[in-house]
Amino acid sequence: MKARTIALAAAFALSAALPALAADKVKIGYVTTLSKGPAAIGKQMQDAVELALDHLGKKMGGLPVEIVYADDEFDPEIGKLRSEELVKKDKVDFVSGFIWSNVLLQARQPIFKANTFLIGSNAGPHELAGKECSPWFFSTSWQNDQMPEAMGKYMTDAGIKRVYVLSPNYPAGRDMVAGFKRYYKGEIVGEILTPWPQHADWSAEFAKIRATEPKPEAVFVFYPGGAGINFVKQYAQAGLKDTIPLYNVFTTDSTTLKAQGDAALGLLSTMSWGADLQNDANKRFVADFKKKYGYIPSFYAAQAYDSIMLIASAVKAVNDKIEDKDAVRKALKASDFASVRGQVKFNNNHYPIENFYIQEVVKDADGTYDTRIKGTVFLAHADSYGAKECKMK
Amino acid sequence: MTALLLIEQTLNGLQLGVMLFLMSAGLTLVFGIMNLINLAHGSLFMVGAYCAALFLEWTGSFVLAALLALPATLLVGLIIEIVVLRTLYERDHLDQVLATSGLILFFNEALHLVGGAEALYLDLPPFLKGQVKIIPGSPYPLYRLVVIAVGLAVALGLYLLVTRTRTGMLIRAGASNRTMLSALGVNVRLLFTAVFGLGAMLAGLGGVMAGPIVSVQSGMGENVLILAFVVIVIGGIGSIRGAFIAALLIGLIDTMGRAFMADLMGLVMSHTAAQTAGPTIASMLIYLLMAGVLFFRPQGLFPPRGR
Amino acid sequence: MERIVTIAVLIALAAVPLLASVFDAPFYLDLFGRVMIYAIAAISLNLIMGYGGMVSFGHAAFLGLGGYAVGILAKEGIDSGFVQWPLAIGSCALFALLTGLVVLRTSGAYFIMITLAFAQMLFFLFTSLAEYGGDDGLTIWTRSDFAGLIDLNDGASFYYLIFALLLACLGISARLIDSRFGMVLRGAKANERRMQAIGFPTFRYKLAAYTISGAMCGLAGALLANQAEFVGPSVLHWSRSGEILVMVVLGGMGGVAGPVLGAATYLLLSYFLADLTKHWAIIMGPLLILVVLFARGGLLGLLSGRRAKTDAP
Amino acid sequence: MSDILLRAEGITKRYGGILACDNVGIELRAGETHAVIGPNGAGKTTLLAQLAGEIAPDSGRIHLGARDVTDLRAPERAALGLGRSFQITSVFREFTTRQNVALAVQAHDGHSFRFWRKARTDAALIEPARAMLDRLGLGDRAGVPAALLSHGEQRQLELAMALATKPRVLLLDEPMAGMGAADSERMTQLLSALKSEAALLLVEHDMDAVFALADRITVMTYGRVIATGTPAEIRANQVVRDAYLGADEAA
Repeated sequence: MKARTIALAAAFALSAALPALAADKVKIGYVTTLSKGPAAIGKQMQDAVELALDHLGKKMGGLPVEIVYADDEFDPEIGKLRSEELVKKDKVDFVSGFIWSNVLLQARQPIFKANTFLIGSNAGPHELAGKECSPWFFSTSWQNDQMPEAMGKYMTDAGIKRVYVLSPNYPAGRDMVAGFKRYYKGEIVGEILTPWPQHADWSAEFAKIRATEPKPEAVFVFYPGGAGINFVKQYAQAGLKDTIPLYNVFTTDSTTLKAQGDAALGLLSTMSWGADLQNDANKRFVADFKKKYGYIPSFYAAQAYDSIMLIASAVKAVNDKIEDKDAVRKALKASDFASVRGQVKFNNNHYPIENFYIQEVVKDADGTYDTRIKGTVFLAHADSYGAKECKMK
Repeated sequence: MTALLLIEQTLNGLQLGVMLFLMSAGLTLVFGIMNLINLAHGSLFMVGAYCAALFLEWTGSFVLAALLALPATLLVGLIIEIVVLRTLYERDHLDQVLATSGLILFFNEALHLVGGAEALYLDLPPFLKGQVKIIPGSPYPLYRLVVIAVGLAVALGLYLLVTRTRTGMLIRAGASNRTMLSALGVNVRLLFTAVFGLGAMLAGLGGVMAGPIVSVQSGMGENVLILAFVVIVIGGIGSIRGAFIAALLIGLIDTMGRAFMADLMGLVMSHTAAQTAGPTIASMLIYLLMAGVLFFRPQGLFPPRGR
Repeated sequence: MERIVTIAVLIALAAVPLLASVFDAPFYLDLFGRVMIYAIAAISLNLIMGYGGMVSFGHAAFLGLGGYAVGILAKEGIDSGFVQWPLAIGSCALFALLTGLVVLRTSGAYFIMITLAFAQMLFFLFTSLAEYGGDDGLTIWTRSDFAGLIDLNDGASFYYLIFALLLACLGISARLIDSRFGMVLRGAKANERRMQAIGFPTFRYKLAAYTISGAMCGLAGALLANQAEFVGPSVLHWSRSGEILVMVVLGGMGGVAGPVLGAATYLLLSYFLADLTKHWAIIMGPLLILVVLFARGGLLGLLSGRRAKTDAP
Repeated sequence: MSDILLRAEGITKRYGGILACDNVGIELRAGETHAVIGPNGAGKTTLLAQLAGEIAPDSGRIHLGARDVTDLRAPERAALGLGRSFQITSVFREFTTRQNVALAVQAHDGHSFRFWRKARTDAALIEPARAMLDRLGLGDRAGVPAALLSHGEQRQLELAMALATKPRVLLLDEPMAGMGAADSERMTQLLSALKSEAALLLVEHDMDAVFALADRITVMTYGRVIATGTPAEIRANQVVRDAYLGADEAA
């Protein structure tokens, strides 16, 4: 037994020590949710990745591209297992994707250990932005706090004096509230953290909001996915939408708008990207996306598209020598690609420094729901963790 | 002011309670009479909501969609009873758990395929959208009052069915002593199918009524299912009366916990600690209640006699 | 037949690291390691469920508690496995002992739900523990350290450790159920009233079994946390308890090897089906139903030819 | 007084509106076989369950020897030497005949927190079990799963298990239930051979067996004791004749 173990260990050591061969293609593992409840998001990301490949002619630099999709089944353990499979079995050069913070946090270790770059295209947990920042991680989305920070700034600028805050009682939810408070200068007249994820009925909370004196001028919420659908519908049904304006982050997006219907009309949220953002890359992305798939892309899709484009820029910059990890890192950090989010740089923790916009839910002429950018809240806004807690340069 | 808030929260609790009752009524009957643990009961809730959403897209009328969704759920219920569950009545509970969790997997994915990956749209017609000022100063959503009314009406109907009709007598007899049924010369198979169909339709009704409030998507039945099991266990398995009282109890306690727990705890600890601990305790509350009830009454509050 | 299959499965599991190194596929160490860890959890559940008639719908609580014991200690800077693992097992045993005093007062469906209740309370507790990651979970930066005795960072060593512990758990449960203690447990499952009439205070034996089962599942939790290098509330979500239960029933409760068979079948099947199509659940669901309809006593029953139809009493 | 092994006084048990036992008193003396008879629903089985400690009486006291056992549960009373058999056969069907008896032996061989040694090959359990089975004429069926025994054999096994606990007092709930004439005859002989070993409290419908075995008889109707006495006294008792025996003989 012992001897065999040693032999095995030797075999592993040997394979690890072999000189890296020049790559003949770029292999990217893409982890997202393709089955179970939130599969709608995963599908958008997958569609966007395919569109990016079309735009790249299925080539990065001089190398052909292969994408291996992995389904995390909305379960951190599966997400971790699949990531492990990507780096150990499929031996991918990059891993990208990840909708959920908890899946990303559980899945990152094997990816980093395998010295593989991880391009997060949605989840932006503060851990990876601060003390646990990693040279192997880059993000084409945002750090969680940035969005509520923008909303806090917007509402302060709009002269809103009293706000009631609602959020799920889990770390991302508390981060959102913390981020909001960082930039909101008015008075927070009430704050409720609701249980997560099983909470589905806000009637009790609405009654409390209504009973608050003096009356709040606005309500700020963070309810992603299905919870957002429930919340927005119930807020309108309770008659609150017309009396106390609702401001949100991550609660109204194109994956939820269809189910929210008129209840979401006119609601304001902040985002680092919008389908109507005016730059060439985005115009092409949105137009081709609509043409190919027949629906309007959401920010999930935009960020997924960007993640592929970022990798492509790096591969090109190192002249296909993707085995030179340091060079690749430098190239990624340069962020030298036409992002659909416009001008984007990386912070020292590899989270983006980008613009944040306020956007409104509107109904298009053909009856579909969509968001429109109303204005810019932040120009080149960096997250608050990088400078403070992350030791990377 | 606080009194008004209390009244409003009581209404909210009542509304959650009657929804839970619709789910639990069928579950407790099927469990009590057929001795079947049906984990797929939540799937029927989901089927009801999906049918309503799909029929709404098709007909454009919420009322019509709701009316069509009920027989559709009934039909689905009857099909799974005849194809799968019928052979499971005499089997071990664990076989039932395995088979019906297979049904959950199947239904979640099947509806995913039918309805698409995104959550479906199920909105109220204009005449149900308004608010009513039953409490001075705080308008209450009309639809929630309708939910309470429908729920109470169904409860009353079930009460009459169970206490005043021959079928009801058989149902009661079956819940307290199963072997007696066949001795009475009843067509047991038919009765079982009928009871299961009734339960399926009630779960479907729950789904239809929840549809406009929550998001209609694959997997929506599971959390409701767990709550429904909590209800029937607290109420005593097989007891409609127990399910009704336990459902209202859970609805009220859960709502009140969410509404007041953080503030209550704020009295004895710091504000921030209370804001974090409050919701945690609030979400544990119903499980604490269940553990407490079962500790003192291991058969629930109203165990049907003779078991 | 059962014996042959068990031995075959064990030999196959023992050969995985060899094959993985030959074919340079270290990923399979992770895949099958996870299978074995869940097999241990399933064995622990089978001990009380298959032999004691106690259907626990909250066994993931122990998986999570064991994992969190390792995770929390690691976060506090205590990496030694000699501290972490006994504490993981011990805290699970204690939790089982204390909750057992309450849950064992009930039986049947009430037992199922009250075990769920305690698991849910633990779930909400860990979800709200912001200090230890809350809902995001807790990363374990270094695997348990056994002072050079065994290196968990080496894939094969860790794999064989899991394998050895799996064998130990199989052996322990096989001895246990044939011992005097096991006879009491099985007797209480068959007819508790009779057992009391001939003089067995069954409660304390069931409590002991529940505690042993919890401790064993805690070991699985410590292993899982080490393998995942992570522990989060999703480990003790009720759906995870349901999965462990499904593994046991799927494998069959008539023998100690059933859970191993069940865990392997359930996890590998869902893994390979998911490779095939993202709609794997639509195949998996009916497969589970078919097993129930056509095999009495799960896969183990199927192997020993116990067909559902012919077994009518 | 000291020769009274089991004494119950003023036992009352109520289920909803029904009085299952109404102020029942009964005594069992050393070396005695005491039968309790009465029509269905008279409360005999409920009385037995209370004596065994499975059901707590609403009021009344129960003494085993000199000790008040009213607050003790079934296993504790069993440990003090109170054995019982059940009306509905309740042997462990999956276990072999020998394992069934061995389990009963085990119950009185110290605690069972023994996790390692195989019970199946434990001589301390197997030998007494074998002896008991031989004595009851089940020796050649020792290795057979109990589920495969005939009804009569299962009733014998039931008795063997009760005896294996070495009781001073044995409560027997209809040991002849469902038996044919030949089996009943065998069981009657078995029971009469037990007299020297334990005092028997017997609930039975088979009047031939009752009058053949019993030293004393207690008659119950509607939860109440209407008479206690020797077989001859009971036979002669007019109240009993009216209430019970008469109807039986007419039928």
